[in-house]
Amino acid sequence: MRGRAGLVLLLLLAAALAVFPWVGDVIGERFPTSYELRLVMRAMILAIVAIGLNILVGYAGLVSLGQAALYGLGAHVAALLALRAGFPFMAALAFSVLIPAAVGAMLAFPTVRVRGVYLAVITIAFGLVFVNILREWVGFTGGASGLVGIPRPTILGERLGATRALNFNYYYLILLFLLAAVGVQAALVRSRYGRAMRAAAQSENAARALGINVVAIRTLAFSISAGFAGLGGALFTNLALFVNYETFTFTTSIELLLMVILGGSGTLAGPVVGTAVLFSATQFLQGLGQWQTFGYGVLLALVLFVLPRGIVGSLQRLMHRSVAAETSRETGHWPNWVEGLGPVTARHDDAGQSTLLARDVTLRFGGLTAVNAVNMDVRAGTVHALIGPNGAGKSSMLNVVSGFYRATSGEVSVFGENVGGLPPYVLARRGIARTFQNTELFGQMTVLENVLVGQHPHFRATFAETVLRLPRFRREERAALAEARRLLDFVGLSGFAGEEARNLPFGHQRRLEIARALALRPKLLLLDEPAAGLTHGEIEDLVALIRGLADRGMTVVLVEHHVDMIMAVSDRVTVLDYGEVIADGPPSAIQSNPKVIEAYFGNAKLPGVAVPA
Amino acid sequence: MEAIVQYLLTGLSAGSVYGLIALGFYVMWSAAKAVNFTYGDVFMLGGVGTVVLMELGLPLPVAAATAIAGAAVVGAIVERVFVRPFNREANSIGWMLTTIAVGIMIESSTTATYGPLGRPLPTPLVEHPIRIGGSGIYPQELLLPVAAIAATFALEFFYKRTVLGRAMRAVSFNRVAAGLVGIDADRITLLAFAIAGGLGAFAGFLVAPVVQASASMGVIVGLKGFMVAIIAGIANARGVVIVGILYGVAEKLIEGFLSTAARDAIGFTLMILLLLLFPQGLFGRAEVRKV
Amino acid sequence: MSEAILSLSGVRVAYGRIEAVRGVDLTVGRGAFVGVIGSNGAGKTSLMRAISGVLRPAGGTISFDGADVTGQKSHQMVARGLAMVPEGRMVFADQSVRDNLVLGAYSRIGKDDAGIAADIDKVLGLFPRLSERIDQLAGTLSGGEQQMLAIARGLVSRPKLLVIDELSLGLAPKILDLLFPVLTALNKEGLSILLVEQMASYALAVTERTYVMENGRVILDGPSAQVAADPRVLDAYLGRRGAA
Amino acid sequence: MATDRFSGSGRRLLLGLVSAAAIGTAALPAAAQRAQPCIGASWELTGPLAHTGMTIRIAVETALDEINAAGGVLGQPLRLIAYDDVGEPARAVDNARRIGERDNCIVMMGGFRTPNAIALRDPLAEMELPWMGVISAGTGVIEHPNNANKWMFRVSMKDRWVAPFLVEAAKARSRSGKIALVFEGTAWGQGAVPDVERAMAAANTPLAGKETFNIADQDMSAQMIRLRDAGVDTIIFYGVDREATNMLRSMDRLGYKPTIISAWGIGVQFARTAGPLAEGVLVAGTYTWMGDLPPRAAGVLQRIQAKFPQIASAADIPLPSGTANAYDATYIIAEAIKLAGRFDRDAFRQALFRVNYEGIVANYAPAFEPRQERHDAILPASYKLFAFHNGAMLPVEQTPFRQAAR
Repeated sequence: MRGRAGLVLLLLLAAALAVFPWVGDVIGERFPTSYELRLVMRAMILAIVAIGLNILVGYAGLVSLGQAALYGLGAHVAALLALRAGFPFMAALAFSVLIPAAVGAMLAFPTVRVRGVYLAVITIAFGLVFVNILREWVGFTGGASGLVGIPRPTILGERLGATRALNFNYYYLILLFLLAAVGVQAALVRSRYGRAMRAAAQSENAARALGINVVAIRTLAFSISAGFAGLGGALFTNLALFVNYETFTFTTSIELLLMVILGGSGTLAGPVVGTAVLFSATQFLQGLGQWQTFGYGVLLALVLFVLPRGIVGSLQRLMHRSVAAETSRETGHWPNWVEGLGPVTARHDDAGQSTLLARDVTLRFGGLTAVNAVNMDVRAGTVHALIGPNGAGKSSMLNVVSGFYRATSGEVSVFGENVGGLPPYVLARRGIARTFQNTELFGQMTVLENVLVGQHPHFRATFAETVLRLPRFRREERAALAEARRLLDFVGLSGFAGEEARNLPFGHQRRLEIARALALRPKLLLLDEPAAGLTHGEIEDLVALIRGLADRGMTVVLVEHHVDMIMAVSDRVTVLDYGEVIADGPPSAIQSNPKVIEAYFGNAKLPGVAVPA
Repeated sequence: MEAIVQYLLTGLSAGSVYGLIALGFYVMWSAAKAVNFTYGDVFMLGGVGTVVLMELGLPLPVAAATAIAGAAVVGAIVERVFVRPFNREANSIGWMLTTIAVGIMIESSTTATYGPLGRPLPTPLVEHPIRIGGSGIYPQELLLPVAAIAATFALEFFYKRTVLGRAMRAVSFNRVAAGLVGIDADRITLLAFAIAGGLGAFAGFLVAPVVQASASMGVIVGLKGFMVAIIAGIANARGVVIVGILYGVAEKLIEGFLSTAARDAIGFTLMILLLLLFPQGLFGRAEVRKV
Repeated sequence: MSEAILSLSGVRVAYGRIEAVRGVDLTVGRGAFVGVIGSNGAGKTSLMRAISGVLRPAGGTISFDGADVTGQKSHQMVARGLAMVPEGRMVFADQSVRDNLVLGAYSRIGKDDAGIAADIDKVLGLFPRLSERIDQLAGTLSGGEQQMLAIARGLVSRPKLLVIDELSLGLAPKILDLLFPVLTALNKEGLSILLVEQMASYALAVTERTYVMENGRVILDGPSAQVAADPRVLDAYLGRRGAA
Repeated sequence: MATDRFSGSGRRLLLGLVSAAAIGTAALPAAAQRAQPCIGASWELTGPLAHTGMTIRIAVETALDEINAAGGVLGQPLRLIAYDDVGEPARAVDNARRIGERDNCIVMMGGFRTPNAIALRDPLAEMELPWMGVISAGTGVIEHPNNANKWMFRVSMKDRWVAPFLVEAAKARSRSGKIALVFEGTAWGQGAVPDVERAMAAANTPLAGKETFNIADQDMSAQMIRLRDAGVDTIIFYGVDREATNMLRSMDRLGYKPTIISAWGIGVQFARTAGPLAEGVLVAGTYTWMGDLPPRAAGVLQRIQAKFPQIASAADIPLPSGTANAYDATYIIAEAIKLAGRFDRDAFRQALFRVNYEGIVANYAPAFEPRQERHDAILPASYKLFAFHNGAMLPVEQTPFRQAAR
């Protein structure tokens, strides 16, 4: 599946890099000289930085145009610690990873509020501020002349360098770090963290509804990418033994971004391939003399036109196409109460008590009142329908309960606790799951991954355990995978596990969204028009599914248009019109309520109109 | 006291340049929700173009007009070739990078042909400064605020009173609806970028006599203009120009009373803070998050 | 030329690989008043967007006023005489009611200002509420008034066919009772109308012919009276099981 | 020339990367004791400093033509291999490694920027590659910490020596005795500060003001107001044409007219950009190609013009001193090779201390001495003061600004 195309390229590259210093012995000439060696080392260092940026841009979907500053920060931390404090190489290295990581976390803070170009501007500004400080704080950073005479790095007294005499040990150290970086990236992406990052990028709302603390996950992405940048910086410092601000300007930020895009952002091998290609390309470009910069611009444009997904990205697409072609897709029947669904439905509230209690809930947007003094009492283990015509305030009510909107007045309590003002992800972790009116799937993630995201809150493995893929992580991942597959069986989508969610037919998307919500092992399930766009058959099955869940003790709140589906499935019905409750009671009573019929069909008092009832 | 007057004067002229550029960004943004990220290079074309054409023997007004027209065409080309195809998907990284690519091409080709050094653009308005006590300003520089304010009102008139202007507002408000009343949204967007191109070149032409016309004259100003526009919220013409002028003055006061060396560090930090306080920009209105 | 103002054959609309409309045939005769009903998510709006040129259909052909217009852009369709009142009205909230109306006649501005003025007076005659608010910003209008403005804006373009998507969306019944007669009157004057409506009763009441959509397909069509009588309507519309 | 070599090596790099079995072209013996008869160079050939690379190139190529026409060195023609560093230190280091390792030239020539030269210290020492600077005047380029400099030489000015020269000129012209320093925020500008401060202390007059500015700054009112209010009447300036022009404009706005004595960042272009404001600005330097030239220099200028059409007159040589230095440096290199008698870097280095040569800037006798302070060939005695007058940059003696009082 994903990443294979890159993996092949990656292994090739790694092998080539490993033998590169010794090519001379093979072809019996003076090659590579320290000139070529250093170019390759610089490329490897940039690749490390690019990998970090890829985690940020490609997976977390946050564009940074100030990455060079974090790269430079690492470089200067390493230089200053070695020069001014006499830190040994490794210690300095550690700090030049940690300090940028901390700064990166701070940089993430704006994402709480701003996104897109606004975030871009902040990162640009940060980069410019950084360079300005480097240049002007002469006493500390050496100003424009930078820091010179940085001592040669050593590990345990062993001199590091890229000369034959030292067996190119520094070269191999950098290569080692590069491979480590690739490994960490892979481990991260194939874990709940990576999934959460992509989820937050593809549908922030859905992510929040699945118990993901979007701010925290973005902060994580930022500091990881900053850490990588810092590492690259430190390695650069100990290679060049000279640093000044000019290496870390806005232009470098652009170049780094280009490396990611060129290789294929959001792919594992992308940044490495991108760096290799771009770096060699710029070497060729110098042949254009005074037109080299122009050539660079042309190259940049060409890449974006020809390979909008980047080299690896485009390759993967091709392969995926061919693969997708042959796989067969059986749509299973649903609900399919397979073995081992116990944990999913087990977490129910004790029957009889009020799972959800709404008291005079009112919601206003500026002038208009979407929800007006609504009272609701949803009993544990029941299916409670919330119906009403378009714009009656049903979804608004749902958004209040799930924490997306904060009620202007009134009180909402769930599982016996007042939850007014709690953010969605906290409520999700307490056991409230929801679906969205116009399905909010993670379009570019596979069907299986979508469900796995739903299990985010269940993981206990720490970040370190995850990155190092220690036993606990592997156990949990295996369990999660098993449960996810069970849930796909449950909704009959096993055949589509590897398919990108956005390619599913509409009805299947609804199924997937339900499976994903169930992955949260909710006590209270909020369904927002789950039947919209489903066929008769599918609606039948949906009814069975909802009933089944309720019978197993789950509480379900159902927002629907389809009156009679509601009659079929719900224990109690609350009818909203213009944000107010116009009826509340058992389905039978609702069905015959004239106010309800009018709200639905209108009372066309036009000539020759028979109101169906 | 004298000093403050000087800071206000030079700040006013410098700020007006930011304002004019921010105005261009605003025009592009409102039509396309995307911009030419390296708009500063179009600005540069105004100054450099005029100088080159004058060296070819054209009189100043003709040279300037031709340069501005040329820049307008460049603006349109950038939109059609480099922005439109990349403005489909939500994330802005596409058009940001493509327009950066164009910027690199424009600037480097100018450096290669026109040369790296600045050249004077002689106008009678930079020969003798107007003195106010111990401070002074060139008449040419006073043109800048005048131009900025004039451009703002002209633009507001255009948006409110003219058909094209209203069509442009319709497009920026809702492309689909605009199409449904028979407006060719793509055409309008193209036009917007052309107008912005002309506007930028106009600013470049006006400021060149004071700062010399060089291939790199637009880089920093362009970036600052963009930031100013964002800080203002790219919401309305007045807003961006006001913020532009204010930022210009602020810079001078920073230089005067804090530090000349750390001017940008302080200025940009200020911008970051402002963006954190007003995520939608000073004049931008927050939209309700739809769930 | 054909007596049908609009005819669709096998029209498909897809978002990515998802098909929202799966091969729809539909005809609107000149001067006819045709309705399309169905539950939400049935593909009605996608179909309208294809007809009005907002979306490019993934397949099938659309011919309007005797010409094949498949894949034409919306502004071109307006020029050909198709006016669409989109779902959610989409009035230009930041411009005055009058400016909205003038923009409705965009292609004629500057060429036929007198004509435009006349047309505006005419539509204001239809919706007196608007003339009271003529200089207000459209954004300050109530939902019903905005719907009126949207229709009026469409009419100013002198359409041969008026397409209305979800007239009733979020509107109080009394407003609807106000709007529908106007449509009937316009139709009587010879304007062809294609009405997409969720409130089945209204659509069925005012239209001559009705198409019932479900899951991107037309599952039933015919004279509205017949359709209204057909049990399958409520089934499809309410998702009730087909009574066999 | 640079072109094919670049792509050539670029290809090798790729081959090496991808297949790790590159078929080498132009191979070199594993241990190259003997160097090639080439002068490698890393200059600013493109980007905002392209004019500085041109300044040097025209002189070196002209000189090489003369030398090779006269039979070259040790019977071989001396080649020039010039690479572009766009003014970036990192690229300069790359180029140095190519020159030292791949091209294996006997000597490398440096470009305009001091930071590039500073960045080269260690790599050059590591490769034992002699380096000859012709502009970058930073003191640290030649005077390394703990006298470590073995391989870097310079035929140019040295800030530590320039500073007293400027201070002396400033004192001679300042009435109030209030002298200020204005410098650009670059390695060169910032590096000059301690030198100037020391020189001022030596002349026991404290600096009356110290102001800096950023590259591309368009207005310096703030700085000028502070200096004016401090009563400064003479300014020592470290910067280049564009910023100098902007500074003069800021002064003009304020109606503030101090004497300006500039280090040699200001070139002839300044006369054009600053227009009448340039009148009377003094610049230190080693040479100007304007005014009355001695016959030999006139001949060189003619040959330069003949070889490079873009040089229509002396006014088109952006940094006249740089061109002159580069011309002399090329000859000194050639002489040293001859004295060394073989293409060996260390022998060449030793020979540099024995070169006696009469150049157009100075009479080098000898060109260099072993102590690192004297790795600078041009002594303060040969520093000159030029003044802008009627749009030309002339020896101050040929202008009305010969002595104080402007």
